[in-house]
This record gives sequence, structure tokens and C-alpha cells, in this order.
Amino acid sequence: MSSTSIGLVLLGAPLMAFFVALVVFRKNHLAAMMTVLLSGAATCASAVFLLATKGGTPAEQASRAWIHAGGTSIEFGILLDGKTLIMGTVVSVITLCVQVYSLSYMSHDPGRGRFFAFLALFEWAMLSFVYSPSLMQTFVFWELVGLSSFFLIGFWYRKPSAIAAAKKAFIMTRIGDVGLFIGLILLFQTAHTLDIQTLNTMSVATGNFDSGRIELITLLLFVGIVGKSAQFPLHTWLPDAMEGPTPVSALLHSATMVAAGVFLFARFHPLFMQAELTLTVVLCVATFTAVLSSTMAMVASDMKRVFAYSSISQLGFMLMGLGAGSLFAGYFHLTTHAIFKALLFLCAGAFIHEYGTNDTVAIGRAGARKLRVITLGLIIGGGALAGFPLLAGFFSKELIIHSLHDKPLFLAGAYLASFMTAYYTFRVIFLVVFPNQDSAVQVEEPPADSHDDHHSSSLPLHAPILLLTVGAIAVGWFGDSIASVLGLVAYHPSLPEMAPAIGVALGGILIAWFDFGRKSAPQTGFISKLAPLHTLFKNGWYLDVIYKKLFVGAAQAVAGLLFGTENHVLDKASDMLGQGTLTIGETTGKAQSGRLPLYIGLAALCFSGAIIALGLEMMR
Amino acid sequence: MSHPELFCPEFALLLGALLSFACAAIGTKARTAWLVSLAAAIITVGTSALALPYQGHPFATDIYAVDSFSQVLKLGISLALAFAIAISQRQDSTRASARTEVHFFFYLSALGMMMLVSATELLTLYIALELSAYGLYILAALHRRERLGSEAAAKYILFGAAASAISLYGISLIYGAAQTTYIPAIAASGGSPLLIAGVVLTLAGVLYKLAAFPVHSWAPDTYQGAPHEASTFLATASKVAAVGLLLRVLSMAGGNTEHLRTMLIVVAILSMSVGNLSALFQKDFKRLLGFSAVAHAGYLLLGLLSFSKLGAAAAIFYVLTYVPIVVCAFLVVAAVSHNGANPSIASLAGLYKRSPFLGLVLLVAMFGLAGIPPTPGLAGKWFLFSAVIDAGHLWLVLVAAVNATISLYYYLLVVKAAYLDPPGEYPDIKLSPTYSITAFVSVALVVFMGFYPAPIWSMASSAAAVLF
Amino acid sequence: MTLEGALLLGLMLFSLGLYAVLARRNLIGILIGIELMLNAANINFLAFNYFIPTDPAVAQIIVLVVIGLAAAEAAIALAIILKLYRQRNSVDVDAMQLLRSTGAEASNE
Amino acid sequence: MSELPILSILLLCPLVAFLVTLVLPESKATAIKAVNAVAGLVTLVLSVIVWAQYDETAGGYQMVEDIPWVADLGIRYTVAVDGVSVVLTLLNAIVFFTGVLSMWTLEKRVKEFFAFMGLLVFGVFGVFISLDIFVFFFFYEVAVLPMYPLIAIWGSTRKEYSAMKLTLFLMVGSALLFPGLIALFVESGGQTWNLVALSEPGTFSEGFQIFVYPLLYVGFGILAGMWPFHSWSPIGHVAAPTAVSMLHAGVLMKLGAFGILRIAIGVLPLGAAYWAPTFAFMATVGIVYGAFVAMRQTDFKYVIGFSSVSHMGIVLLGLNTLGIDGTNGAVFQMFAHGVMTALFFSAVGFIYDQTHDRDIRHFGGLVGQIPVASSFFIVAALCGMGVPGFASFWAELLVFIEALRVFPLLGIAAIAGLIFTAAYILRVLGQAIFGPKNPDWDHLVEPTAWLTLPRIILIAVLLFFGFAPSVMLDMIGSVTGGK
Repeated sequence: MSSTSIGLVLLGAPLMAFFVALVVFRKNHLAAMMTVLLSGAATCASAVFLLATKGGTPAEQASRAWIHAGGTSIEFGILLDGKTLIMGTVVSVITLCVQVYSLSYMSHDPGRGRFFAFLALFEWAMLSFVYSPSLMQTFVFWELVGLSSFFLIGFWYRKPSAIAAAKKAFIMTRIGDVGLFIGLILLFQTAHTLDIQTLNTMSVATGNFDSGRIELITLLLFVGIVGKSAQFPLHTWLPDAMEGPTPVSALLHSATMVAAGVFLFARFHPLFMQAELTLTVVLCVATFTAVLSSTMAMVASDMKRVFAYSSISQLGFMLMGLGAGSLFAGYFHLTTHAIFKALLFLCAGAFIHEYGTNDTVAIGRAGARKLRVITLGLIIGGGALAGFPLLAGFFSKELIIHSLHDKPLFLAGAYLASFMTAYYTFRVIFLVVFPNQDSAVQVEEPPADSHDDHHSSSLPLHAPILLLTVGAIAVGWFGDSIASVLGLVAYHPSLPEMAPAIGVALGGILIAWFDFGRKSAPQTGFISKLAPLHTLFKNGWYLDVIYKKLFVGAAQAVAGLLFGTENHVLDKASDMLGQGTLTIGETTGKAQSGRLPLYIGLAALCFSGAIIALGLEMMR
Repeated sequence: MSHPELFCPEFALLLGALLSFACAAIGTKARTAWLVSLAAAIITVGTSALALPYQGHPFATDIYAVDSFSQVLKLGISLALAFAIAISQRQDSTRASARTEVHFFFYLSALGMMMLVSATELLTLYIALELSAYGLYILAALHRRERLGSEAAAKYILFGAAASAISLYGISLIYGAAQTTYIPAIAASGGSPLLIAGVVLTLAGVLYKLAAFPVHSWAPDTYQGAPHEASTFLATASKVAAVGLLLRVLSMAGGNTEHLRTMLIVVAILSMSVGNLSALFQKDFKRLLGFSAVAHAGYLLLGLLSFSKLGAAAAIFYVLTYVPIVVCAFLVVAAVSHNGANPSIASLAGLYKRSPFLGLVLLVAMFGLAGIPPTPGLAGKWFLFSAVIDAGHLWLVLVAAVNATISLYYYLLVVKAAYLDPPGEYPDIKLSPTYSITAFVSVALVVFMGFYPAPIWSMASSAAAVLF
Repeated sequence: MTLEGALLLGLMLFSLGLYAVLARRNLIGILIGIELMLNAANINFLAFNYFIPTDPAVAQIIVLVVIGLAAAEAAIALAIILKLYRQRNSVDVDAMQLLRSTGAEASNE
Repeated sequence: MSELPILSILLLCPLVAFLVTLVLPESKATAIKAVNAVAGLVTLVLSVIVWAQYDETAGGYQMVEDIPWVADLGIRYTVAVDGVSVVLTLLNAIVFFTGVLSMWTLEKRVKEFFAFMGLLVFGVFGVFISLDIFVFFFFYEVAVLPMYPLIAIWGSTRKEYSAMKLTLFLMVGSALLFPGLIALFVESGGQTWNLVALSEPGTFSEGFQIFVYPLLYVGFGILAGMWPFHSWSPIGHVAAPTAVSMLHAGVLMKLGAFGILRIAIGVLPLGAAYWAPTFAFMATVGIVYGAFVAMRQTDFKYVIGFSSVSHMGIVLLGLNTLGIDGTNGAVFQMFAHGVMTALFFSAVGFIYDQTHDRDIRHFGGLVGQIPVASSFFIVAALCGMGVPGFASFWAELLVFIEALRVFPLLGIAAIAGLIFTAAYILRVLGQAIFGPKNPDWDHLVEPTAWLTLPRIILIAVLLFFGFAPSVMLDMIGSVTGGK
């Protein structure tokens, strides 16, 4: 099979699944099965591509013209190089896992036909995004993944909170998109092409672009990344996005879609490398985000929210790696994170599904550790996230920290963030594994994600978790293969180089043990002793409130002002013009008073006036 | 009189006049008199159409010209006459005692108008002017509600006589300045200031016929107070004759048109504005049409003040297309009128249901007056405006177009009443065959001219070619 | 007597006539004013004819015809005024207020 | 001429439907509807044929028919199509056909409704294919006036006021066009009204162009919903019945933009260049303004009405860039917006017909009660947000590309407008289509097959050009040279 036809399967199957599922959405079972089957086909296709490649083979592109603009044509098709192959495979595999998981998880939801349709839409959009050969295609599908995210977050459309979260996600990412869009157009006008390979080739050779222009463009692209990958200051939509069903959180809002921003950065790594200023901005934003969101994760009681904050923080890590110049470090972490974070969410979903609550303490008290497979998954995934030695996250995070070795400030931030990561991850693990029935902790939040009281622990639920658990253990060891596919050489830090990071991670775990794990632990965490900090973290640094007051308020005010302008100025003006005309008309009409002398008088006046005027004119 | 055939339209009219006078003298039934005069009117139309290509001077001296200018306008006048007489089938707004006699006055007046458009000598012109007015003065007085009729007629005649006196004074000045009464000779005499002053004063009587500012005030009152068919005739034939008269009078200025043009611009703007603005508040449909007639006089002046062939042709085109459009409007008036009372706008309510065809006729009339295609109103305005811009007055077109917008408001109010308001207790209307045919013919004429203005335009253009 | 003098006489007569038309309340008075205006024009015609040598017949013909027309006009006007008087017992011009823009439907009273 | 005069046949279709409708008695409502539906279908087929027959590589005006109309004055019935006309003709046919189908349930004064509608469509076709300024204006006025009875008779909220306001606004536009258009004829020497001849460079001096251009731009712009002369448009939308809203936003507003493109810019390029920054600024204000005002509206149709102001702002911005991509985008946006708004109004109209309520606050979770009908609305909303996969995405993209090049600041402001566009559209979706169920509307029923068909057609068109934009751009590009 040629790569074109495989590509057709890869991108066509999910699209077909979407349309089929949409048409038969009332027949839930059929829609679900179709989606999973077609998604399996796409996964196979991506795997075929990956396996067929050897390290360092030149990129292959199959595309055809899509539209003509700016005197050139823009292509649509697939590009096969190291980055797309790895990301594409990760996306398709995790999508398949999540879809299989959803067969069980969503089995009793009346709207699951629709659910699978949008999962398929997402898969199509995400794969088309990843394999895109041109920045235009990238943008198109960047938007479409955002759209599918909107529908999936708002899947339970009866819940006002879900709809609000979906709206918030869409609008906040769109703010980023506007930046990306402008950046894209500027890039197009600078380089006269949107072909990714050409752009990257051009940017490697210096002197092709004006450096100020490149900095502007990359900054604008980074605005898009900030939106999509939920970095400060546009990160607040991601925790709210947890209103969607847990499989959605696993797939879109941790493993794949939010990583699109990071992927875009990696995609244009050569370009970003040309822009000093942008890289500094990226490092600042990423580090700050990683620390900021970790603080929130330390105090969140909703299990999904903890992982959501953690996603934000880990995305920050990836960008730190990339921003520091290490493509491999960032990309590797992207891969490992996708796997272990998907695993964590699937586990969380299983708990939530079983016990009908999102609250970690409540789940633990309900005896969650009895679900052994899932608890195991949670521990392995959590370990990987915390950077526990020899698990997947450990290797990638070490690489990132290593890439920061000559930037002490950011390195310190990274250490701080990874300390907190270890702390909050094991806080969750300990709360689940060693529940303390007597602790003073109150269950804070009402059950949220429980859509029915059906309990299932069937094969579709366990198989993906097991698979991902294995992945979370194993993928870390494949760093060299991944590097070779990317055409890079993996760096292996020596043990002394790794020691501080290991120490920080273990320290975090130790304190978590002290606070939550040991017998008679208070299970409140050390932060709660610092009440103001606790409140600050708990409320997400009040950013939501500030945004609401500041930006939403401002927009509302402007809207109100313009609304008033429309009604009381513009519209009124035309009404008054009409009314004025009518009033004049009434006057002239009334002047027609029926009095003959007045009629004749008017005529006489006018004619004598005309004669006098004429006479004066003649005399001049 | 060397070529009697040149007089055919006039002869036909004279025949009609005699026949209707005979009917009146014998005292036939009103219906018979009506049939006779309708037949004569149709013959007149036919004769006028046949006489279109005629050219020549029937008298030894150059006092009476038969050329395409006069013949085209005569066709317009005879059409207006025929339509007015057709509308007078339902004479319930005319005083019962006058129903047999009334047609004679139509013919008399039409005869005056035909002479008017042919006259090329001042005395002939003045006689024709007076002759055309006498019949109308009497017609105006014949409303079934006598107080209304006599008041309308009294205002009409006293104002008219005053205006014609001013005109005559102007004519005396023209005579003094040019020492001749032949219009072509006057035009060639060079346009001295005294002559221009004379022309300005002469305009009083002419603009009076046209119902233009500042001698417009009679129009709404008389339209309202006269019987429907008389108003129809007044609104159509009178306008056609006035355009011809005005072109002749203005031609006397020779090349010296600068001051006249300035004055006419003022008159045109004021006519349009006063007419349209005052119409906004009218409740009586005929009165509204009266103000609308004032506004249209303003539009017509746009063509005349250009002093060009294009302008003259546009004015003639406009007035020719104006005839069937106004006939449509007055037909609705006459058909809706109950016991001869004037219909108010409100009484048009539900016309679409009471008589769908009449509703359509009204729609065509209002769109035509507003200048909305597929009526010739648009082409007419377009040509007029072309002439004005050609003469270099872009802003004047803007004023006129804004005026057209204002006028749309009250025309649409009429449409609204007919198409939106529920009929309430107003009865259904059954159109007589005559009315149906008349309506059909006029609507067909309007729509045909709207879609294909070329024939009328070439007529108007050839008429204008005589003067420029 | 010069041409100017004659024309001035005509103008004065015309103005007097116009004044009568505008100032008189009586319809007959107005009619008489109009007759004065017409005669002012007649004076002009004759003056021009007398002082400027052209075909002497023209103005005389005009004047005679105008006198005839004025008589006819006066006849019609008087008939109408008479009718008005019969209906209202008044020939006051201000009594003619039936036809006017009041917004009311005057004709359907 | 040996070939079939296909354009005249296309033009006559709605006229024939109009005449047949006039002849048929009021009682035969179904026959009247059928006649118009058939006429719509025939025009649709014909305009697809025109599209197919048009030679994109040759470009220029094709299928020319030229008959003298008023020969003395140089007025000729000259009809022809170029790439832009082809696109807009197709748009008109689509909206006509789907509009007729959307009014299938009409019961009130059916005969008159379809008669006026046929007249309107006739006028619109005429405008799109005329090359003679007089003929153009003739059809332009034919198209505008039937809006009055259509809204005033069959409309809803404050229908008489709205209809009058709309008509007067449009006539004020015409009042500006009158002197502007005629001045072109006179200034060029009074020989021809033909647009092609008048477009010859050097026909008009720069001073003249600068003087006359604003007359034409604003005159047409009023009909195109140009800020700040737009206030007739949302009011008209709100009052109009479904098919009329569809025609109004779908094609009528395009007449204005088309007039600007073909006459104002086409004949007066120097004037356009002089005024472009000013009008581009106003267009951008319109984009942002429309979006903000839409954010506060509570009536479905007001929201869409102001969204039209905003979207037409994009068209005008594109036109004012005077560049190839901008013009391509503007024309594409005319088409996309036409179809999208038709879908919007069709969807809202369906809901309104059953509920007689359009206040978005009174609804909630409609998608659960009438998923199919709601999904039409959702699709239109997505298209309105410029989501890729729908035609409007490409249109906006092209406009923004050019705008950012020519007017960087305005371009940024316009693109930022996308955020607010998303905000107001999501507000409606979140409030009415999603959200908690409102049991008041449990009784709503899904559209029948006949009512589904037009919406499916509209969606299919949006998707087709969303996936294959080059089909459209090749056609438009044959005029602008953007291939």
C-alpha cells in the first residue's frame, strides 16, 4: 500500500466514523461500535507508518493543493516525519484506548451515540492536525479540535456548569487562536509559504527572516500555544473543562489536545530557536505556570482537578524543555506524559464511576483500594508523574531539568514544581490507598461526575488501564528509539546530574507520606496551616474572579455601551430624522390653510420678489 | 386654412363637444350622453394617434404649429380625456342635475389644451389658456356636495384669474420688449431684461396650470373639492398641456436662461419639498394626490430648467407616463368612493380583499408615483435627473432624490392601508366592466412603459427635437 | 405722456388691482381687483403699441380679445360666487374654509 | 445569437412564476407553492449550468446578450456573467429555492406572498447579471421594494414600523445612487451606460472619482448593512417572515456589496483607493460593533441581525482592501454568509413558527427536545463563528490575510472581533439550545421531510465549499485574477 492510501485510511476512517455516528446517533450501540472499529483502523495505519520508518529517514509528504491565496497554493495532505509519526501514534493509540474504555464507561448514557461521534470528530481533527504538512492545515484542525473539545466538555448539555465550562474553554482558547492566526498570516506574508518543511528549512538558515519580525511572529504563535496548552494567563479554562465526561478529560484535556500547543512549538522548533526574546518569554511563562498550577493542585480536593492542574504544570515542563532548546526533552516528556496522564484520568474515571463522587477523600473512604487493578494504575501513573525513578516520567523530566542546567532561575522553578508535583501526586495516592476514616477532613464537593449508579468493572474498562500502566512503566526506556525517529541523539544524564531531581521528588513523596500516608496522619496537608496561602491556592489565586471582574466585566460594559448607542443614538437618530420630517410636513401642510388671500399673497410675494431680484441682478 | 387634415384631433374634439352639447340640449339620459362622449373620446385618441406624424402650419401666419411636439402632447391630452370620461361612468360624485352636461366641459377644456400646445403666438396662447381653464372652472364646481364644489371652484377661478392676469401683464411686457407676438420671433429677439421679466411674470399662469410653487395652493383644495372625474382630468390633461405651454414660454427667453434657470431651480425645489412634506399628513386621498401633484410639478421642472433637448424630452416622457399612473390612482378613488364622498386613506382599508384587482391598480399607481419599477416612474426620474446632471446640477438631483424618498413614505402609507389594514365593515367592491377595462388598460400601459420605455422615449425625444 | 408714464400708470393700476385682490374680503371685490389687473396689462399693450411703431392692429386686437375673455371669465366667476352665496348667504372669502389641511376629513363631514 | 439565451431564461423564471401566481386563484395555495418551488428548482439548475458553462480560464464577461432598450439614450439590455455574478446567481437560486420550501406551511395570503417574493427574486437576478447601469438600477429597485409588503403583511414584531424604516433607509441609499450613477454617464460623455466601457481606465479624472465614489459607496453600502447606516437591517430581520429574512440577509444585502464591487470600485478605482482607509475603518467598526451589540440582544433574530452587520463588515473590509485575496474573500463571504444566514433564519423560523416566541431566555435545552431542528441552528452558529469546515472560514481567512497586509491595525481589530463573535454565538447556544430543559417546549415536533430538505441543502452547500474552497475561489478568481 502506498503511503497515500494508508494516509487516506488514517484520516478518512475517523471522519467516516464521525458522519456515520452522527447520522445514526440515536442507535447508540451501532455508533459506538462503528467508531471503535474505524478508530482501530486509523490506529493501525498510524502504527504502520511508525513501524515502517527507520531512524533518520527523510520526511515524506503526500498532499494536494487546497486553496490559492497570496499568489501561492496551500496544501492539504499528510507529512510523515519523526515528530508526526510519534505524536500520531500516541494520539491514535490513546484515542483507541479511551474509546474502548468509554464503551464501558458510557455504556448507560442515553447520548453516547453523540459522544462517540464527537470522539471520532476529535480523532479526525487531531490526526489531521498532527500529520499536517502546512501551517494552514495545522490551523484549520487546531480550530476543529477546539470545536470537538467544546462539544465534548458540554456533552452533558443539560448541566449549566458544563455548558459554561465549554463556553469558557472555547472563548479562552480562541483568544489564543487570534494570536496564532495573526502570527500565521504574518508568517505567510513574510515567508510567502505555509509549508512546514520549507518554513523550517528556511528558518534554520539564518538571514532569511528579519529577526524582529521573527520575534513578533513567534510571540504571536506562542499566544496560540498559551491558549491551547493552558498556560498562564489563559490556563483557567482547563480545570473547568473537567465538567466533561472523564474519558474526554483523559483524551483531550490531558494527553493529546492540550499538548497540541506543545506539539506546535516542537513543530516550529527551528523557527523559535531564532527568536531569543520569545524563548525567554516562553521559559518565564512556562516556569511560572508549572509552579502556579502545582500550588493549586496541592490543595484541590476533586481528583480530576488535581490532575487537571497537574496537566497544566506538566505542559509547562514540556515548554520549559523546548524553550531551553532541547527538542528531545520536551518531546519525550510530551510522549510519556500523554501515556501516564491518560492512565491517571482513566483511573480517576473508574473511581468516580464506581463511587459517584469526585472527591479524593470520599473515594478513599469508600474503599477505593479494593479496586486493585485501578489502584495499581493510579500508583504507577502517579509515580511516573512524580518522577519516581525508573518510571516513564522520571526519564523525561530528568532531561528537561538537565536542559535547564545553565539557567539557575528556571532550574530552581523546575525543582520547586517537581517537588510539589511529587507531593500532590502522592497526596492523592495516599488518600486513596490509606484512607483515614477518622480524619477531620470534610468531603467538600457534592458528587459531580456520577451520571448513573451503574457499576462496571468489565474488560473494556480494565484493558486500556492495564495497557497504559505497562506503557507508563516501559516508555521511559524507549528514549533512544524515540530520539532516533526524531533524528536526534538522546542525552543520558549521569547519576550525579540526576541526584538533585531524584532527591526533590523523593522529598516531596516523603512529606506527602508525613501529611497523608502515615497512620494517624492529619490528611489536611501542610498548606492548610498557612491559612491565607491555602485560601489563595484553593481559589486558583483568584484569577478566575479577577478575569471575570476585569475582562468579562469590561466586555459586558462595552457591549452595554454599544447596545445603548445602537438603541439610543443610531437607531434613535434615524427615528428622529423621520419624526422631524413629519413635523415639518405637518407645518407646511397646516400652512395650506384654505384662505384664498394667503394663497394669492404667497404667489404675489414670490413673483414680486423674483422681479425685484431680477432687477437688482440686471443693475449690477 | 390650407391643410384642414392637420386639425384632425381638434376636429374630433369639436365633434365630441358638439355631440355632448347636443345630448345636453336634448336632455338625454346621463348614461347615453356618457356613451356618446366616450365613443367620441376614443375616436379622438385614435385620431390623435393617427395625426402623430403630421407637420405643418394650418394658417397663413405662423400662429399655430402642428409638429411632433404638439402632436405628441395632443395624444397625451386625448388619452387623459378618454380616461377621465371613462372614469366618469360612475358619476356619483357629480351633481345629479349636471350629469348629462358635464362632458361638454371636458371637451371644451381639452380643445383649449390642444390649442395651447400648438399655439406659437402670444394671443393664441392666451386665448387657449383661458379656454382650457373655463371648462375646468365649471367642472370643479359640480361636486355633488355643493358647498364643497362651489368652494373648490371659487378658489380655483379666482386664483386662476389672478394668475392669468399676472401672466397677461407679463405678456404685455414681452410684447413691449420684442414688439412681436410670434414666439419664434420673440425667441430670436435676443432676451432683453424686460423680456426676461415678462417671461417670469408669464410663468405665473403657466406654473398655475402645472400646480407648481408658489401658485400651487389651489391644487389640493380643488382636487379635493372637484368631482372625481374632474380631478382626474385636472391632474392629467392639465399637466400635459402645462408642460407644453411651459416649454413654449421658456423658449421665448432665447439664449438668456441664466436667471430663469436659477428661479426655476428654486421653484422646483420648493414645489417638490412643499408638495411632499405637506402630503405626509393628509388623510383625504384626493387631497394627498393634490399635494403629490405639486411635488411632481417640481420633478417636471427639473427637466425644463435644464434648457436642453434631453431635459425637454425627459419632461415630456415624464408627463406622458404620469398620465396612466395618475389615472390608476383616481380610478381607485372613483371606484372606492361611496355616494360620491371623497375616500379617506383609511377607507382604502382591506382593498386587497374587497377587490384584489383594484388593490393591484392602487399598488401600481403608488409605485408609479414613487418611481419604483416596473413602472415608468423610475425611468422618468432617471431621465430627468440625467438632464439635470448634464446641466451641471448634481446636488439638485440629490435634493430631488431625497424628496422621492420622503414621498415614498406617504405612498407606502396608502399601500399599507390597502394591503395591511383589515377591511373592517367596508363593503366589497364590484368593478363595472368599464372600470375593469379602464383599469386594465392603464395598468397595462404603465407596466409596458415601465419595462419598455423606448417607444415613449422616442416620441418624447422627437417632440423635444422641435424646440431644441 | 411718455412710454414710461404710461407703463407707470399700468403698473399702478396693476398694483391697485393686486391690492384689492389681497385685501378685499368680498369675493366680488376680489373679482374687480382681477379686472383691474387685466386692464393694467391692456394699458401696457396699448402704450407699447402707441410709442413703439409696429403693426398698430396687434395690440388693439389683443386688448379687444382680452376684454372679451375677461367678460367671459367674470361671468363664470360670478355664477360660481352666486352659487356660493346661495349656499352660505355670504360672499366673504374667509368663509371658504371647508377645503383646508386640518387633518380632518373635511369632505366627509 | 445562435446560443440559448440562458441568462434571460434564468431571469424570466421568477417572472413567469410571478405571473402564474397572479393568475392562479388564492384558493389553490398548494399549486402556487408548487409553481414557485418548481421555478426555484429550475433557477437552481440553470445557475448550476451557468456555473458549469462559464469558462474560468477565459474569465471576463461571458454569455453576453445585448439588445438595445432605449436606444437614443444608449441604454441597452446587456446581460452577462463574470465569476462573481456566477457565484451570486447561484446563491440567489439556492436561497430562492430553499426559501420557497421553508414557507411551505404558509397559510396567510399565499398568493400575494409568492407574487412579491417572485418579483423580489426577479430583481435580484437582474442586478447580478446586468452590465448596463440603468438596467442594473432598474432591477435593483425592483428587488428592494417588495420587501415592504413582505415584511409589513407577513411579518411579526412591529412589522409596519420596521418595514417602513427598512424601505426608507434603502431609498435614502437610492437617493445617493441616483446622482452618483447618472454622473458616471454624463461625465463619460453621455454615450454609454455600459459598465465595461465605463470601467476603461482614464474615463474619469481622479477628482471626479474622489467626489462621486462616496455617493456610490454609501448608497450601496446602506443596503450592505454598512455601519453606521445599518440600523434598518436588524429591525427588518426581526420583523420579517422566515423566507423574507432569508432573502433579505441572504441575497438582498449582497446586492449592496455587489454594487460596491462592480460599480463603485470597478468604475472608480482611484476614488476607491482614496477612500479605502476611511471605509475600511468603518467596516471594521461594524465588525466589532455588530458583535458587541449582538451580545446583549435577547431576541434570536436580533442576534442574527447584528451578526449580519458584523459579517457584512467583513465583506466590506475585504472589498476595501482592494487586493486580490481581500476581494476573493469578500465575494466568498457574500456567498457563505448568504447561505449561512439563510440557514440561521430558516432554523429560527422553524422554531418560531411553533412557539411564537423568539426570546432566547425563554428557551433551554432545545437540542434535547428537537435535536434535528436544533442541529440546523448549531451548524449555522458554527459557520457564523468561522469554524473551519464551513465555507465562511475560508472567506474570513482571505479577508483577514489581505486586511492584515493593507491595514494592519484594522486587521488585528477585525480578527480580535472573532473572540466576541464566539462570545455572542455561544451565549445563544448555551442559553437556548443547550442548558436545562424547559418543559414548556416539550410539545415541539421535528421538521417534516419537506422542511428538512431546504436546510440540508444549505448545510451541504456550506460544507461543500468548506471542504473544497478552491472550487469557489477558482470561479471568483477568474475575475480578480486570484488564481
